[in-house]
Parts: sequence; C-alpha cells; structure tokens
Amino acid sequence: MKKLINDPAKTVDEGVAGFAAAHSDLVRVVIDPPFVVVRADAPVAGKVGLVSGGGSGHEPLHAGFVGHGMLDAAVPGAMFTSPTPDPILEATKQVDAGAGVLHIVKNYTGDVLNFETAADLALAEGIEVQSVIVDDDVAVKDSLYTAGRRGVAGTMLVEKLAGAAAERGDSLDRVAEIARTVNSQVRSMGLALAPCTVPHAGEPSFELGEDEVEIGIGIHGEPGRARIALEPADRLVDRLIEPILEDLPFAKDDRVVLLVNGMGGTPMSELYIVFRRAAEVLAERGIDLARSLVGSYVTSLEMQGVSITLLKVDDDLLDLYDAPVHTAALRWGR
Amino acid sequence: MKKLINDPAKTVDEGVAGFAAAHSDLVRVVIDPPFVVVRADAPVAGKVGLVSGGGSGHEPLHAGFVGHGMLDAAVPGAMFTSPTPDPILEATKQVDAGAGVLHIVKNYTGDVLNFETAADLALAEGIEVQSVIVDDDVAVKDSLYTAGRRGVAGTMLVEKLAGAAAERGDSLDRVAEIARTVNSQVRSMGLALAPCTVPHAGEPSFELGEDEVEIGIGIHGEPGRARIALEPADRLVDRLIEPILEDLPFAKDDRVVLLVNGMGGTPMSELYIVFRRAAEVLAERGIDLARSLVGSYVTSLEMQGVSITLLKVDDDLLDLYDAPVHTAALRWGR
Amino acid sequence: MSGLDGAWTRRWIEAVVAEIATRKSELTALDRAIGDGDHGENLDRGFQAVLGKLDALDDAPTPGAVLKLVATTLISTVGGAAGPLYGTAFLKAAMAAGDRPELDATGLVEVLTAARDGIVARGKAEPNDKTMVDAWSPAVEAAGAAGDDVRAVLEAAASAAAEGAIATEPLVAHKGRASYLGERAIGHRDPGAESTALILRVAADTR
Amino acid sequence: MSGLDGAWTRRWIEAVVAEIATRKSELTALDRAIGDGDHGENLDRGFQAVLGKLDALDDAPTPGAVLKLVATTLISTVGGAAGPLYGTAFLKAAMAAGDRPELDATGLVEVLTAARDGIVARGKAEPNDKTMVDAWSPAVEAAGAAGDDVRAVLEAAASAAAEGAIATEPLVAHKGRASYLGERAIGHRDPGAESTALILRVAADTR
Ligand SMILES: Nc1ncnc2c1ncn2[C@@H]1O[C@H](COP(=O)(O)OP(=O)(O)O)[C@@H](O)[C@H]1O
Ligand SMILES: Nc1ncnc2c1ncn2[C@@H]1O[C@H](COP(=O)(O)OP(=O)(O)O)[C@@H](O)[C@H]1O
Ligand SMILES: [Mg+2]
Ligand SMILES: [Mg+2]
Ligand SMILES: [Mg+2]
Ligand SMILES: [Mg+2]
Repeated sequence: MKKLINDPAKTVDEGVAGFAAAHSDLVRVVIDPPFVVVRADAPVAGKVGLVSGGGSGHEPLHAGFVGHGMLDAAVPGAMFTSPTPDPILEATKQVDAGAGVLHIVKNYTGDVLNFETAADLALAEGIEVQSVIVDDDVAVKDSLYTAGRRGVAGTMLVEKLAGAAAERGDSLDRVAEIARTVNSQVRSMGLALAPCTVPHAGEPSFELGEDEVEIGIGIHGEPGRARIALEPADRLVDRLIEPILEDLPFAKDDRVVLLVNGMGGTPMSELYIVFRRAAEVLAERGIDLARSLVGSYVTSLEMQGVSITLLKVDDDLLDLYDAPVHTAALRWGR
Repeated sequence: MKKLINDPAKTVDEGVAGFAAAHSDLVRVVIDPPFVVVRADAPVAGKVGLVSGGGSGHEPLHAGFVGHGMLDAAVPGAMFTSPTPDPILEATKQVDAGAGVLHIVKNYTGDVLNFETAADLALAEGIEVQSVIVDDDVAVKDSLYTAGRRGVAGTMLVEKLAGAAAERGDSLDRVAEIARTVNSQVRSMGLALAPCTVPHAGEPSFELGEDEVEIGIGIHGEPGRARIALEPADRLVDRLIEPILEDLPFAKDDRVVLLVNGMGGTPMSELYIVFRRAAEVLAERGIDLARSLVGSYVTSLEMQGVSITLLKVDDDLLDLYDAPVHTAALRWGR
Repeated sequence: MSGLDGAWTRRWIEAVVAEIATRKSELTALDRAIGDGDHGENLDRGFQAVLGKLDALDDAPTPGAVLKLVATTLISTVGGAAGPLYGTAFLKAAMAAGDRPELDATGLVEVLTAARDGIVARGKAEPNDKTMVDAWSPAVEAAGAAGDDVRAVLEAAASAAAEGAIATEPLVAHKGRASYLGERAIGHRDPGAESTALILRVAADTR
Repeated sequence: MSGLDGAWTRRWIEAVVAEIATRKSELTALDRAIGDGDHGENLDRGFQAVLGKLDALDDAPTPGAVLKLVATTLISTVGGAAGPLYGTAFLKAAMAAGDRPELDATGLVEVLTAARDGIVARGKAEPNDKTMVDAWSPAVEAAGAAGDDVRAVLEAAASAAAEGAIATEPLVAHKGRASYLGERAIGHRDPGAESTALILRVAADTR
C-alpha cells in the first residue's frame, strides 16, 4: 500500500481539514460531531436544505458538491462507512431554513439505517425531513431477495438536479419528487482494472490478475459480479452500457446525459477513450446525447476503473442540469 | 500494463476523438494534420490567439484548457512527444484574428524546437507570433550547462492568466509580458509513488520499490533527481514545498495561488491531505493563501503522485486568475 | 451469584472491548471478502468509545444502564450497518432489562430475544439471509431451551451463535453488501454473524 | 561506383527504415532509462512515413532530392527533440548535396559536416553534452581524415559514430531530457547517439 497519507487512522480527518482549508470560500466544517461540511451561507433563507453523506473514500462526492445549486451539507463518515446519526442530525439542523430538508441517501443498509435514525431525531426536533434513496447500479439485481441496487455515480446527478430545484425555490415535496424522478431515470454500471486499498486495512479489497477485469463493481472496493479476461476498452464499454440501455430501457430519440466517471486512479485520457465508444453506441441506437460529463466524481479511493451513467432527461430536467452550480468539484454558470 | 485502451498505437487518436465528442460545444478538432483542438468560435475578432501544445499524456493539459478565457488552440502530439510543426502552424493560422498569436511552450528541447519552426513558418505567412517558454520546475537546476528547467504544472497558470489577458483585449506584447511575468513568479515540484507506463512501451517508465518515492519527477515519466524511502505525506510535502519557497523566494506577506496537482492516478482524498500540510506551511511562514486549486490538471498518464505549485500574485494577476474561464477542465464565472 | 448484575454486565463489556480489539483484523478480513473490509474497524471504534464512557456509570449500575450506555455509544460512533443494528440490539436489550438489578435466566432470555427482535425490525433480514441474524436467532432459541441457570443459558447462546456463524458459510446473501455478490458470497462466513458469536462467547466466559 | 548516387541514397534510406523498425524497442529502452521512452517509436514513425513517400521520387533522383524528402518527412512526422534535429540534419545535408548527381568523398564529407553543423546550430549542444552530437562529431572528423574513397569515408564515419555513442555512457548530460537526471544519467548510453551510429553503420553497409 503506497499512499500520500500520514496515519491511516487520520486520513478522513486530514482530508476534511484540507478540503476546509482549500474551500473556505464555499464551506464551513463542523468537527464535533465529526464531520459535517456545510455550505458557507447555510441556512439559505426560504430554501429547502439538501443533505447527503456516506462513507469517505468517494471524493469529491459528497463534500465536493456542497455549494450554490447543489448540496447544503455533506456528512462524510469513516472510510467506506456510513456516518452515524449525530452528524447527520447536526447537518440537518444547520441547513434547515424552515422549508424542510431532503436527505439524499445511497442505498446501502448502513446509510439507510443511519439516515433513518437521524431523520427520526430531526422530526422529533420539529424539522420536516424527506428522504430519497438512490439506487442506480444495474450490476445488482433489484429484487425483494437482496438489499436492492446500490447507489453509485448517478447520485451526483440526483444531487445536481435536486439541488437546482431547491435553489430555484421549489418546495420540499417538489424537490423530493424531482430527486425521485432523477433516480428512476438514471442507470449506472462500473468495472475495475485494479482494486483499491482501504488505508486501515492495508490490503487491496480484492485481488485481480494482471489480465483480469472485475465487472459490476460497487464504489466500496466490493468485488463485482463477474471476473473476465482483460479486453479492449470498446468491448468493456459495451459490457457496461448494454445492461444500462436495456434496464430502463433507453430507446431511440431519448435524450440523455452521459457521465463517464473515473474510479479514482484512472487518467482522463482513458476516460475519453471510454467516452468515445459510449457516445458511438448511443449514436448507433439513435439516442440523443444531450449533455456530457467526464471526470472522476464518484470514486473508490485509488481504484483503477470506470463507470458509465446515463440519465434520461426532458426539458425540465435539462434546465435543472444546466442551472448554475458552484461547488468545489462541479461548477458552471457562475 | 492494464489500461482502458484499445490499440496502444491509437490511444491519442481515440482520446482526442472522445474529447471532441464530449466537448463539441467548446471545441472543434482538426485531424489533418493531426491534431489541433480549436476553440469553437475561433478566431475571436480582435483577440490575441493563444496556442499551446506538447506531448499527449498530460490530460487535461492542454486540450482541456481550450475555451473562453484560456487557450484558443491546443496541439496534442504523440504520447509524451512534442507535436511536429505542421499542426502547430495550422493551430496558429486557425486562431489568428489579426492581433497576433502567442505560443506557450513548455521548456523541453523537442517542444521548443518544433514550436520555433512553426513560428518561423507562421511569420513567413505574415502572422505575428511571440513565444513564451514555461520553466517552473525547481527540481531541475537552471544553469547554462543543462537544458534548463522543465515546464510542469505551472503551465496551466500561465495559460489561465495569459488567456484572461487576451480575453480582456490586451495586445500581443502585453499578453506575452503577462505570460512571462507569471512564469517568472511560478514554481513547482513533484514526486511519484508509482511510475506511469507509456502504452506503446508497455513497461513502466521507471521502477520503484514498494517503500520508495521518486522526488523531483517531471511529467513525462522521467525518473526524478532522488529516490528516498516512503515517508508520511506531511514530510513529503515539506520536501516539495521548501525548495519552492526558497527558489523564488516566497516571503512573508506574499500573496500566492496554491495548486496541488495530482499526477493522474492519485485520488482527491490524498490531494487534500497534501493540501492541508501545504497550507499549514504557508501559514507558518506568514504567506497569504489567496487562492486554492486542487485537482489533476497536469498529469503523467496514470502516474501516482503529486506536484505542488506556488504562484506569487498581485492585484492584477489575481484579477486575471479570477476572470471567467469556460473550458472542459477549468470553469468559473460563466 | 444466581443472576447477572450490573457489575457482571460491565465486566462482560470490558472483555468484549478487549476481544474485539484482538480480533479486529480477522473481522475486517471476513468483511473484505464479501463486504467492504471495515467491520472490525467499525466495532473496534465503537467499543473503544464505550470503554471511555464506562467510568461515567454509577458505582452500582443496573444491567439495563450498562446496556443503554453501550447502545447510545455504538449508535453514535460505529456507523455503517453494524452501528444501527448493534445499537438497536443493545437499546432493545436495555429496555427489556428495565431497572432490574439482576437478570435471572428468564430475564436473560427476554433480553436476548429483545436484542434479536430489534435487529430484525431494523434490518428486515430473515434467517439464512447470511447476516448477524443467523447467529442471533439460534442463540435466542438455544437460550430459551437451556433451563433456568444463567450460566447454562449463556453457554447455550454462545455455542449456538458460533454454529450459526459457521452455518452462514454456504449461504448466498440476501441482505447487506454481501448480497451484491450473488453466488460469489458462497464459502465465506458473514462478519456480523462472527462478531455476534464472539460477543456472546465472551459473555459465556465472563465470570 | 566511385561516388554515391541517388539510387544508393535511396537504398541506404530503405535499409535505415528496416533497421530502425528492428531496433526500435532497443532505442526506446535506452530512452526510458534517461529520457521519456519514445525515441525508437519517434524515429520509426518518421522513417515509416519516409518509406511511404519514397515512391513519389523521380526515377533517378539526386542524392540531394532523397535527403530533402527524408528531411521534410521527418520534420512533419517525428516530433520531439529528434524530429527537428534529424530533420535539420537531413535538410542541411540536402542543401550541401545540392543537385550533384553523385557524391564523391569530398562531397560526402561536406554533406556529413553540414548535417552535424545543422544539429549543433539547432540544439546548441557541445561535445560531451551526451547527445547525438557525440556520435556525429567524431563521425565527421573521422570522415574528413579517411581519404578519397567514399567507402572508406563511410566506414570511418560509422566506426567513429559507434565509438562516440559508447563514449556517451560515462557522461553527465547537459542537453535534452537526460540533463534533468544529473549524476543519475551516468552509465547509460544516449539514445540519439545510438540511433546516429545505427544510421551511419547502415550507410557503410549499403552497397
Ligand atoms: N439487513 C441486515 N440485517 C441484519 N444484519 C445485517 C443487515 N445488513 C448487514 N448486516 C450485518 O452487518 C454486517 C456488516 O457490518 P459492517 O461491515 O460494520 O457494515 P457495512 O456493511 O455498512 O460496512 C454484515 O456482516 C451483516 O452481518
Ligand atoms: N539540444 C540537443 N542537441 C542535440 N541532440 C539533442 C539535444 N536534445 C536532445 N537531443 C537528442 O535527442 C535524443 C532524444 O530524442 P527523442 O527521445 O526522440 O526526443 P524527446 O527527448 O523529445 O523525447 C537524445 O537522446 C539526444 O541525443
Ligand atoms: Mg462499511
Ligand atoms: Mg518525447
Ligand atoms: Mg463493512
Ligand atoms: Mg524521448
């Protein structure tokens, strides 16, 4: 394990401290209870507050998306571990301006349970809270007999569009509805060429041979659903995008946002090679590439790999996508 | 070597194609001669044109910085290999609006010679060209007896500030002067925890033991000046920032932009741990952290490592830094 | 001693703290195989925090008071799935214990049952879903059938939990992160079932 | 044949194309040690492009015409440091050859001298800076002292270039990427000097 860290037990603390130092114009950071990253000007009068969070190790998600037009607060837990209810409750209180608070929760047992408790506690303090569970990962079969699909890179699109709706003044009900709509129209799938190593574990989350690829990985260094031999990028892209297209399904003339997301250790040059093929597949199917996003936004530490996300949009959702956003990791329009 | 590529010989072609597909709102791409990435609305009437370029493998540099407020064209060469004069000349012609063209060239023999030839050819066609050589890397001793210092991450700050000056309508002389001023006030140094592998070479650019760090690396997978045992991040940061501070030197009450730049395979979480210590050192020295930038902007394929860049600014340079920019990899203010 | 008093409860928890610290990397390794490799860290973080708070207890706390302190501390320090689940288990156990000064065999079975029911209510896992429920449920059943000696009840619960944990190995998971793996989870023991077995084994061994 | 005509020049270049293709990875490996690992690829890309253009030549081209074609093709396809440097070398060589139908020993020495001077003018490297100049300069000197038989001149140039390339090994570099390495460049042969030696060796072996 070779990392730019000091003490494996302090990576989250020091990463949050560095984030706070770099973005003091955008956020303030609560360290007790640890940690809450709050939009500098929260609570914003009259606005629904948006809170998300989850285990650390997925940077820039979620703290990198705190700011105008996106989240009001992010709650980073320990490495790959959902935060406890205390900081979630604290975040909820700090961003509540009386218009209510939306919790955006990735669908993992730990996240769901801890946010659930925090929401109960907030309700008990008189804060109106709604929750939206994000579960965009098509690698996991959604059924009554599993924990359901995971929330992966699509989460950032839920945060972006719901954030824009909150910023324009939509009500809590409406913002929650938009978040649910986005979740229902976004699908993702990822793969890894190399695993990541959780600092305190000191060993890779799984082992991969020099010519193996893990397909259908999550964002917590979980192994995926299948291991195959390494193939050319275009073929691997097909293996990700086809299940995505079939799942919703995405059809001819649909308009989509295409997100090609690096898992943390993948260079931009490879993401663009992936993007090239993904866009080609969409063109072949007559699907309209309305917007493109390429970068490492929802990561698994230094994992080498990529995920592909498609979001089906209409005019209203596209307006929300295009709306100004000013956060550490996503910024346009201001 | 495990990469998301198809054919090692086609990585640049396909990467450029992917970039063009993802950012057709921002750029158009010339494929003959290969390759020129041109701002979609070039030439911009009355504006000095900015052209940069160099070997591929440093993405998002330079193509990611083409757009409003930064470059008018980027010329990506083969992997880690300076482009030839033909596409540089083509770029120069495409962005010339009669106000002249500035070439921003990283100080490598190949880049300097090829841009020199292109500038001569452009002059012969009646285009006024000036060149600025960027050499911000303090790891390399600048002396009459070497090829001089290398251009590394500071290049993006030269491009940003000169780009803002061109966008506000400064003359070629003035834009060139600003670029030279920025270059004279910016210093960088980098390290690697793991090397990169050039696709066609198929082997890492150097070998590093599991507990070794290469200090003073360039951005072409060149080995650095010294190899040391792995240390805590804070100590490594000190090894980078101290030579930087001494070189200019940066002194108490100086105002600086601090760029913590990932080399391609380094996750954001580690960059923030590095940022934390770098900001701490500045505070200890009484140096004023005016602006912060954290991300992987000037990379060496999937190299795992980081570089630190400091730029000393005054009010005018800070205005240029803050001016709106709209490119694929850097965007604010619009 | 015929029943389990607050001092015993405290000794048990102190022993759990030590045991989790010792077996942390083993639990994490189990979680790395079919989860995300943090279960040992998570519990250790939580129980270390518990250790720091034990001194805030009364001189002669009730079992319920100790259990409540463990519950609230785990809830606010563990996170992940295990935090709310163990937190709920200890909270429900504390509520079942009430302010009784001692737990006899019947009381102990009530407490264990409440803990298990709390986990099931929160996590919605059924038996054979390959979760900690697969250690808790057999433990509760064995405890109920063990008669009226608290030591026998503890021993029965610990042994059944250990067997239950082992019995998760051939299962496909239907809850938690291991469920993402489908067939590939087969052959691995569930980390939460293992930590449950460990906690109950320590109880049986605590005098 | 007493002099070198255009057909010979073309045969030489064709043999260089083949030799570079064969020794590409060797050159790249040298460059990986003290540069950026692309020298073989760069030259191969350039000379393959040259091969594709040779048929555009006249039936009976002059040596100068062949050299000029090589020059312009290398300039527009190689890139990096080697592209402009070899491009300039061949361009200056072509200019020195002029429209002479054949090069005798004197003409050949003029051509080699012009190539070397072109490289020095572009790259500003001095002898012992650990660059291709360290192969070219001894080659030019040996060629000048080899008398008036073209074959002897070629053989002298090729041998001197090979020795010059080897002699770069103990040097610290003062130009090119290897200069960034300081003392660590010691012990490695300069890739450009090696490719120069290879190109001149092929010339001596071309009949
Ligand atoms: N729905 C559930 N019901 C009961 N136990 C569960 C459930 N989901 C997960 N678990 C238990 O939690 C354990 C994992 O805990 P831990 O690794 O600490 O949390 P996380 O999965 O969030 O990383 C699993 O081994 C399993 O025993
Ligand atoms: N200033 C210079 N003068 C002469 N030769 C040089 C100079 N700089 C570099 N070279 C030669 O160029 C060679 C490297 O070529 P190549 O690897 O193709 O280009 P790059 O260094 O741009 O990757 C070096 O081995 C050296 O012989
Ligand atoms: Mg976890
Ligand atoms: Mg090169
Ligand atoms: Mg876990
Ligand atoms: Mg080279």
